[in-house]
Amino acid sequence: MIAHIRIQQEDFDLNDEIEALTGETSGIGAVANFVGVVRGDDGLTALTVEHYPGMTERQIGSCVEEARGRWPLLGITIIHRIGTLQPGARIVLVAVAAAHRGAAFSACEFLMDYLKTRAPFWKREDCGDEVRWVEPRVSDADAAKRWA
Amino acid sequence: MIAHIRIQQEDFDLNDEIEALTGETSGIGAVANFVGVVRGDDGLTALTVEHYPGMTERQIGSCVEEARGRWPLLGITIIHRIGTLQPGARIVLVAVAAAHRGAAFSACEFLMDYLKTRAPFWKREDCGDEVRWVEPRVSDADAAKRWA
Amino acid sequence: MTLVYFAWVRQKIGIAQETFPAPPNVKTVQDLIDHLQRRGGGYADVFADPARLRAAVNQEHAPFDTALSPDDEVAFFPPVTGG
Amino acid sequence: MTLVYFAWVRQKIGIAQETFPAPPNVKTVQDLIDHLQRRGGGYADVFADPARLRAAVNQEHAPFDTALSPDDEVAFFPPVTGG
Repeated sequence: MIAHIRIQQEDFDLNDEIEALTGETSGIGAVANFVGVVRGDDGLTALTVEHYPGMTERQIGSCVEEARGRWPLLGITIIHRIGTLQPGARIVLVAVAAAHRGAAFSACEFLMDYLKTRAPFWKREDCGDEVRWVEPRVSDADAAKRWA
Repeated sequence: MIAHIRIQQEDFDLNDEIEALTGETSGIGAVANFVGVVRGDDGLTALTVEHYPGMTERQIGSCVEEARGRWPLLGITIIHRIGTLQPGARIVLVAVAAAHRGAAFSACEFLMDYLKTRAPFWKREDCGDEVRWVEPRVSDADAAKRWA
Repeated sequence: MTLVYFAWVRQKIGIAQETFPAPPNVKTVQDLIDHLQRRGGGYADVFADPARLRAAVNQEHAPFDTALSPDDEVAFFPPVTGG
Repeated sequence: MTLVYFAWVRQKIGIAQETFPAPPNVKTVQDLIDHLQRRGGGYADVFADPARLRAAVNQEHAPFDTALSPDDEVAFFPPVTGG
């Protein structure tokens, strides 16, 4: 199983990413994807994503290994954008390929929950002149606990 | 909430579909997608999808209504291809937009489970000279029962 | 009454659609199944084992005890396999 | 020892990274927190309430009782908010 992990400023092309995943193996019947989008509510004007280079790839890599041990997966692509993003911009892609949809859906949710609570990213919100660091959501910690 | 339902022979463009979904509302933070792919195992050379025009749209429409009643959703796109498809081709897209990922993931899985067991599509497989109609999977019926 | 057939049901019967002037004793989907089976040929083959079939009345999934009216559109097909 | 800071921890301290020759009494992450807090200024502010902080040692999440070695890379940051 091939895992693609990328941390980048640029946007991603969903068609290309899904084709890259499904072109690799003939047994793929299901691709579950999650696309995170910068919400434009609460007067947000820009969102800046910072990360810990090295640790990010290591933590995402260990989430991927854990997912592979739990479900019969045929491919994983994780892309997380960094830098300054506008409302409506795509911020993260988690795509999981498998023979059947049950494994693909479960692993995609698992990876998002683990990414949210383990990968060292931090978001700073600009709302006009005000700047604030995003606080973690309790619901994200609860979501990750489901898999323990 | 806008729901896009299309039954078509042509392939779909994932970027366009996700942009159409997320461009409509500013509060969207999560898009869960499912892409079904024609599996090329078991010597399959072609898959032909037949449907019941009219009933298909009606049944998918009622699945969408049920999903809207269960989760706070901001947009749904369902595209199902018909006609003859090659192994590796994309056959179905279910994309669900919401403020947060929990609702988007659950509704996407729900819609796939209901689509599989309620929408009047039938698949015929060509494996060289042999032609066979696909039998329903018991696991699909079980998956749909989770939501009852 | 309009009858429509899909997948291997259509293939065995040999037509996709037909107009059916229902006799008075055909009051439910099950009555219709029994009636069609007596036609013989592809009909006998298709309707010999109704457990393999599903029905819809006016484009809604319908159990076999569903009552029928003269203007109904009744469909017979195998369990669905889309998605 | 290399110390690295992220998000508001980095902003308050004013630097992203520094080399730190750990004194012998700094044996755990908690010892390091206590030591840095005594530096005053931005450090005092950041390390006054360790419950708001998380730590990593050599790029793995680390509880505050984790033992430290002279060559370790130790990071301090708020709870992560990616995805």
